[in-house]
Amino acid sequence: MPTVAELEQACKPTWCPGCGDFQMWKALKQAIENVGYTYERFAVVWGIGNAGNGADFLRCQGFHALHGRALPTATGIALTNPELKVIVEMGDGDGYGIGGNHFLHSCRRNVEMVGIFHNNQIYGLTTGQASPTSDQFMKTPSTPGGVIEEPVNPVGVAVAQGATFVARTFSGDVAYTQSIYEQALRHHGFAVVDVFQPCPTWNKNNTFKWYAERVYKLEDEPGYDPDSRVWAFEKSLSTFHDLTCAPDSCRLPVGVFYREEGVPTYQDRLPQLAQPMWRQARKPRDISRAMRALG
Amino acid sequence: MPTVAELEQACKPTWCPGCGDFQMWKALKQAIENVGYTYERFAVVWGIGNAGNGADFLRCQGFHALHGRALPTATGIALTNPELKVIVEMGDGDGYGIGGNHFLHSCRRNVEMVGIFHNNQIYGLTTGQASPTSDQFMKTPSTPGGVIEEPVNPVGVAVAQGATFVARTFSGDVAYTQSIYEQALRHHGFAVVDVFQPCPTWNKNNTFKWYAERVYKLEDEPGYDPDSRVWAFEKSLSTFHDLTCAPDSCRLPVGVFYREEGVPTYQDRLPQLAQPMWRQARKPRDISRAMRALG
Amino acid sequence: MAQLGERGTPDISIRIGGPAGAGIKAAGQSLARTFMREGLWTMDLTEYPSLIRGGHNVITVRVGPKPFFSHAVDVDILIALDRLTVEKDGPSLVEGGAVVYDPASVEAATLPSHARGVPVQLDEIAKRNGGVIMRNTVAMAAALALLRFPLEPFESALHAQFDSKSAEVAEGNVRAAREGHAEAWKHADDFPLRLSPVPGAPERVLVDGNDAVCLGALAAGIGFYAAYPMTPASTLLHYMARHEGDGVVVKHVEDEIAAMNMVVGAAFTGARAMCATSGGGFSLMAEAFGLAGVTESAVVVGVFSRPGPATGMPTWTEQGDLQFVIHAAQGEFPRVVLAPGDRDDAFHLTWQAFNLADRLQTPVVLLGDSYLSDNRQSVLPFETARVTIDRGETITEGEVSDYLRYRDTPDGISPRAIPGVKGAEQLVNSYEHDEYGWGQEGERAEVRVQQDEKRMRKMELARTLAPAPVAFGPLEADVSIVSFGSTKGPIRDAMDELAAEGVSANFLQVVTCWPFPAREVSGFLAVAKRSLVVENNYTGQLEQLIRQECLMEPDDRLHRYDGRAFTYAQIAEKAREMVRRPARELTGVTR
Amino acid sequence: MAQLGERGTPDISIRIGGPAGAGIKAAGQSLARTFMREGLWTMDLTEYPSLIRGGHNVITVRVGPKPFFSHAVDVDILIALDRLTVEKDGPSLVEGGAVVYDPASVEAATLPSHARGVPVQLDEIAKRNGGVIMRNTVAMAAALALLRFPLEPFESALHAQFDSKSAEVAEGNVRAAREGHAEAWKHADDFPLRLSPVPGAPERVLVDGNDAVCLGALAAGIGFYAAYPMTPASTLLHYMARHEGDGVVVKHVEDEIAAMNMVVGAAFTGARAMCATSGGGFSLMAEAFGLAGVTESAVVVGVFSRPGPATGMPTWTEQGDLQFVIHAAQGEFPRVVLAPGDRDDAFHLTWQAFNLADRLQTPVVLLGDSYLSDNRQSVLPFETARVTIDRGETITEGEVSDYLRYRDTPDGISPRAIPGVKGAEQLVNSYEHDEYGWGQEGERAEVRVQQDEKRMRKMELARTLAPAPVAFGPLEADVSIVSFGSTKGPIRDAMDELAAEGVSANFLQVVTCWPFPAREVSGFLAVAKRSLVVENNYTGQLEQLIRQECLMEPDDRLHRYDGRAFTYAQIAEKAREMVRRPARELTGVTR
Ligand SMILES: Cc1ncc(C[n+]2csc(CCOP(=O)(O)OP(=O)(O)O)c2C)c(N)n1
Ligand SMILES: Cc1ncc(C[n+]2csc(CCOP(=O)(O)OP(=O)(O)O)c2C)c(N)n1
Ligand code: SF4
Ligand code: SF4
Ligand SMILES: [Mg+2]
Ligand SMILES: [Mg+2]
Repeated sequence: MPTVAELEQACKPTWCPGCGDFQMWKALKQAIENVGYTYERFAVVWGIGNAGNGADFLRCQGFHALHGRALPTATGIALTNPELKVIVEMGDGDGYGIGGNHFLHSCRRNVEMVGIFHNNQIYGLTTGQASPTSDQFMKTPSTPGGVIEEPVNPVGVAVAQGATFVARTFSGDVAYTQSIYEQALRHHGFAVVDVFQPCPTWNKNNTFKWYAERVYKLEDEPGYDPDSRVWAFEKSLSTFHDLTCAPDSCRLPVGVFYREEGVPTYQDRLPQLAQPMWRQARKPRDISRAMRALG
Repeated sequence: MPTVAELEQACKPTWCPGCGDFQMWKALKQAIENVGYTYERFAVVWGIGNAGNGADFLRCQGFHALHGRALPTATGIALTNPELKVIVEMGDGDGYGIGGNHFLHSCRRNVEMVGIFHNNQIYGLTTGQASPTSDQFMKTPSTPGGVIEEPVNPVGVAVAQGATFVARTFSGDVAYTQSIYEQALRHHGFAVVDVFQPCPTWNKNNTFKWYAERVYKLEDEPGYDPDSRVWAFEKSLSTFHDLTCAPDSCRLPVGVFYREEGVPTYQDRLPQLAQPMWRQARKPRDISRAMRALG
Repeated sequence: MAQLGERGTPDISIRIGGPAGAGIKAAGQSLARTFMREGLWTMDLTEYPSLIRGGHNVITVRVGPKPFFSHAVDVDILIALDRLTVEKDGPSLVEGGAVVYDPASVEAATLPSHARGVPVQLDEIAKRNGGVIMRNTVAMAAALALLRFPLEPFESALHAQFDSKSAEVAEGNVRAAREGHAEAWKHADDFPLRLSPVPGAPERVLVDGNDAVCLGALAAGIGFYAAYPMTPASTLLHYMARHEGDGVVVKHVEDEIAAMNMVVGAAFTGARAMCATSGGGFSLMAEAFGLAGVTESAVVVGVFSRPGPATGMPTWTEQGDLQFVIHAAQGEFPRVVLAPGDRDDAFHLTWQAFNLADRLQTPVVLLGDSYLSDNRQSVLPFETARVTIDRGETITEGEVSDYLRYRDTPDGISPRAIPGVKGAEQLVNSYEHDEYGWGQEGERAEVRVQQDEKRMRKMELARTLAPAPVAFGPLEADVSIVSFGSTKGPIRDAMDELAAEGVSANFLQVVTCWPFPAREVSGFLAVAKRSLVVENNYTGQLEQLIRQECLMEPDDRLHRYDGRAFTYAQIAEKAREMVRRPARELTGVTR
Repeated sequence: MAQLGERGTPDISIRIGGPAGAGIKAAGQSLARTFMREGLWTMDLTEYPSLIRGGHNVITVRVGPKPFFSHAVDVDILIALDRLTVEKDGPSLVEGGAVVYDPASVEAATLPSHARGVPVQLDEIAKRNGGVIMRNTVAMAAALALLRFPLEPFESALHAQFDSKSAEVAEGNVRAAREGHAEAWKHADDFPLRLSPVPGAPERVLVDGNDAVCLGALAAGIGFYAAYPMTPASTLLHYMARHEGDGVVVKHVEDEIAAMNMVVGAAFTGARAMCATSGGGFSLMAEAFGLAGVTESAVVVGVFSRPGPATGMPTWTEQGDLQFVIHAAQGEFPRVVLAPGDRDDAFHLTWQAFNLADRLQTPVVLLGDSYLSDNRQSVLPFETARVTIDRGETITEGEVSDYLRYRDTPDGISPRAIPGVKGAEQLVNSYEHDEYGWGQEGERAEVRVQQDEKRMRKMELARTLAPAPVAFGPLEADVSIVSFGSTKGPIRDAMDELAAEGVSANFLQVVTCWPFPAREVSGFLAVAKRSLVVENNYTGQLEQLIRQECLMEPDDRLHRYDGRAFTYAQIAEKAREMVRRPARELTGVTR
């Protein structure tokens, strides 16, 4: 069971100094150590972006997939080897922009895996264009006049679409992020973890300070009710704000919004998935019955 | 301003006898006549499916687009000619399955256009496979063991994602459907209309009778509150049921779930879209200033 | 116009036509199955528009005591369930052919003048025995009567089909069949064609191309199949889904993009994984197809073409995607494209595709089309004894050390250790990468060159492993045909027809379209008296490849692009025409 | 190793290297702009990995009094902002070249032995005048001093850049520049190269390929641009978005699929519409690209390649997508592929692409690559007077009657009435369709043939309208080069270098890659003494097309596929080598 140190690669992170990705990397390594997988028992899939660049830095059975397509690649892994816990690392452009359809359908599919979304509200790797979660009116190279769409509400969509574990955290709080990761890793079903991840290089709006002043933990407030989809949905709406909102008029909840245990996962419903599917291909399958049926 | 009769083509509908698409066709023609567009002032875009096959039957400025891609095609139309009202006709596979990402992003974009989803909870044209809205456990040729995903919740997703008009109706009630269409056509922003549309050929579960026994009008119940996203979301959840539920334990709300007027549309925020964009291409544009900027 | 019984071949063709939703296809297929079980050979051709109801649907069953390779050219017996069928299909009837029709809905005066009318009260007989739905039963029994074919086999087929549902329905059908048979029998004396069971014939199965592909995939040990429905590939999904119990995870996913990416993910775990679609879905798969190329994933992708572009003609056939599948996706990477020509090819090339994918660790395309996918033929059961499993250098169990997923090797193959193997930490990467898999290193010029050359080197191995072209007919011939895919059947029938007339033809079937078998094709063309390339498309894509790879041009070419498959008659006619022309008029420039 | 000042060309090259995020690219570009404004010609080459920080970024500015066509081969002055630069770029320095370095971070002993060290306190000077960020200013001024180039132009450039932000920052930069200049001046005597302003030179602009494309699109009256960012096409989106005010709707959309489908929708309303991406995004666009084909939509699609497959090497260059763009999407339809070779081509082919799209009512691809997209060159302002608008048979106003969107016509062009025109009820259809647009009718064989032939007939018109290949150099030459796209610059420089040595070379630039100009290429190859195809890819895609379309094979070929562009030196060396070889060793088979 690899330790944090053993999870590191010779290839060292190239993220910008102060990038929230460092914190998420730290939290993930610690969470994996704590949950205690052996190298053989988990696999990590990355999308493309600065978030995805993490692929070079984590020692594991890894797959650096296409931009926007980490979830289906991960699903293919999860549905052919029940012995693997699959972790999926995506950016916000990656996961909610180009990958939005897979996000939607993964939520309703409840394949057991963990989706971690590096939500820096910007396209980092391609030099700072607006992302689907960029705040309205934010000016970027692709929206010099300001973003005019409403941002994606990942928590709301996940809850609407049947995800069984929906959480959000802020990378600046590494210990909290790690604890959310651990809960997600232990969840039996599809776990969505959206992480506010400051991008000091391109996103001069949603900075560490900006988040730190605004986030609060859901479980610290009265009425905490992660069993209720409606409550979770209502809380998800409070993320909407404008660029200039004051910290106290714009509080951003983090924590577990919704959790439903005991729902059978997709894998649970596939009796043929009792073992890794490569075992089916050790000798020719007997098709005589199938052929006779066509006689 | 074409009448219902003038909106018909020489090419007559080929839907199966008793298909809900006939009723939707009827409701749409009447709504267009009532709202009173001239032929030049509206365009209709269809996706691919039995819903899409309606393209042959409506006289108009029409575009039969790709499977799943009617919304972006329509967006391209709406964003280059502000003089056109654009109506988009999609199936449930079309709009929520393969087209799910465009659905998500169209909701947050609030381009003024009307999206009508023929929700027969089945893939009609490709002979009866499960659709993303098929009820759980439904057996179809692509899911002989029964659907194991949770169905797409289009109303919930639309509300989560910022659509400014979200309604649902049942094709069996043509007058009601027509009135919802008229409201959608008059809405200033993106209007989502999900229509329960029985497919007597392939969907033996959600039949006319089945729907008729279960639907009720939202506005007829106490507490009707289409100004509230949370209320709308809560109501959207009541669509979830299982295959065998009794009519009274499984009531399906129809009507306007959510409506927000006064939000600027995407078009409103594009000052350069004062006129159809083809006018930009009548003579070469003067680029001397742009060129000088590179000197 | 052909005369009844005048065709060179000793077979008979029966067409059933009517509106969509009337159960035409099922009727034709049960007729075919009845014949097959009685020792005859059959081939269907289904033609229908992209509609659920209405329109004009047709199935034509070709049946005879000797095997043949393609569908019927014209019609001996036409079962017209409606007036439209008489109008549309009347012209296909041979001189003296019979039209079985219901005088209640079709007027005798509307029948073509060269037809023999066989009025049968289809509706009435059906209704009095259980319902209009039985019309097909009545009509088929009538056709059997015309041929003086015994009714018993058909009766047992009806029992087999309906007994489990309801004895009453079964009985009703049998009664209806008897009445139809009796009514048509009155006309059988006037009708010269005869068909009899062939006792002791070997066991056969009735399969379309998609069935054959699925059987091949099952035999190969497929563990994961993902798809989004698309005609003509949808029935693969249905078939595979029905066989989940055999140990396959089958997913109907949100779109083709997901299907292809899932399959690549599944290959990562060592599962044998496949997806299939038509050209439109493959367009969406292109990026992830390239992902399979750069990640060196062993995947099989079925592309079953219909006429394009875009939505095109969903229910019709074309060979318009050959160049597309050879060039799909950005960048350059090794791939293999196999084109089955018939159902036997479809079975054997499918399991071979899995072996090739594993040996080469690269995507393998099975390229077919609606003509092959949709139409059933009676064939001898596939030789499952030939099936082998070769997983190449895939390590599924145990332990590895100093593992480098993309190790540079002489043949370009890097041993693949799948997750779960101890020591298999690795990075499978969509970026260019070094031997370990690191993307950062992949930016270095020398690393790029190493990995690009390593991958492309696999094409050399592919040349030695992929099936060679298959030659049919005499070594020397009047006309030499080159083609690929489903034109094989019509070409082989045309060769037989030509041979009967004293015209000799031979045929080189390009089985592996990529890497292109330039040596074999060049050799074949070099000695050809008159060479002809036959393709079911407009632009001549196979010919383009021949020009590119062989620097040769055939003498002539035959294209069809109306959405229909070639008939053997059309190909034979082209060959005859070439033979009639003096050789100097042929356009070939290279020899 | 080259000697300082020994190159045939009278130009100088200056390289700045350091980690990502140090502002290297901006520094190099402002140096280039300073030179350009003083009447010199410049060309940049930017090289960087796909990282935001760290890694090794480099910009090389080639500058001289006479125009040239490609980037520098080696380095005369290296500005090393870190040790890594000395290590990585030292070997590129010519014998006697200078390394400007900061002795505080780089030890003199680590400099290459053939280099002249020019220690400048980059950090300290920068810090005392305002901050480390000014290091680049100090270093550039130092480079100018070595060349005895006056400092004033650079000072005004700094004022121009910073005055609007803060007078203090501007002053700080100027002071830092002066100090750096003074420090390096001490070493200028030892350094023989000199560079002087050229007074009275014509006005120029500094543009990269993407700027040129955007200017061409703006000039053409573009009304809609949709894109999803992808290197190297992202800056097109940025540029277009900045010009929304000129009357363009610019949308950064959810994915490339949406971009392409939106553009087709925009074309429906008669807007001039374009999208652009790299190969990966184009994979996702393929289906809707075919939609443009079957719906006969006038759209322009930019494909700016980087090395694939899949994510590949995002910031590097390759010409690996030529065959892909020619064959992308299921089915067969007419398309035009234009490959600009330089910035002037990029401007003029872009507006021509819009005219071609409108004339032909079919998609037109602009095929470029990172080398052209990313790198700036000083060029004469584009001749906007040449720009014309030809909307073909597009009816934007007024009224039509008996309108048939897909009317069958002799040249295949059906007059296009856009929505808003009275009587323009129509059905633009992704299905095969009849003249009105009805999909149901499109299933009929004769309708399909009519429409397919109508569409494909437009290729004939395309042949007459699309730009012909362009020939450079003498009619007869020792070496004849055929190539396409961005290799043009290095090839032209190589020709000049060869000419100076007495080796004559000529060059046929294939501008329209599809429809392929077979006649012109065949003619060029037929008279070539030694023919060479130059391509920035592995498999030789242009050569494949030549073989396919001309049935000819060149004598030799030069490929590069390490993600880097050809240098002119490399091409010249290949030509020399060919000339040295006796002609019989050349491999060509056709002549
Ligand atoms: C199909 C495709 N389109 C576009 C790109 C270019 N691309 C790479 S990363 C990226 C977005 C990065 O933003 P995000 O996903 O938010 O990740 P971040 O860098 O912010 O972590 C884009 C557009 C690509 N690789 N593939
Ligand atoms: C890219 C692509 N994939 C698949 C198809 C095949 N296809 C056509 S319609 C359809 C689904 C039809 O279902 P739905 O959208 O619900 O419409 P309905 O027929 O039920 O009205 C599919 C999968 C296609 N045309 N294009
Ligand atoms: S650009 Fe932003 S997200 Fe990317 S590494 Fe730098 S700080 Fe992090
Ligand atoms: S298959 Fe279903 S949805 Fe399609 S036309 Fe028939 S009844 Fe309507
Ligand atoms: Mg991001
Ligand atoms: Mg449907």
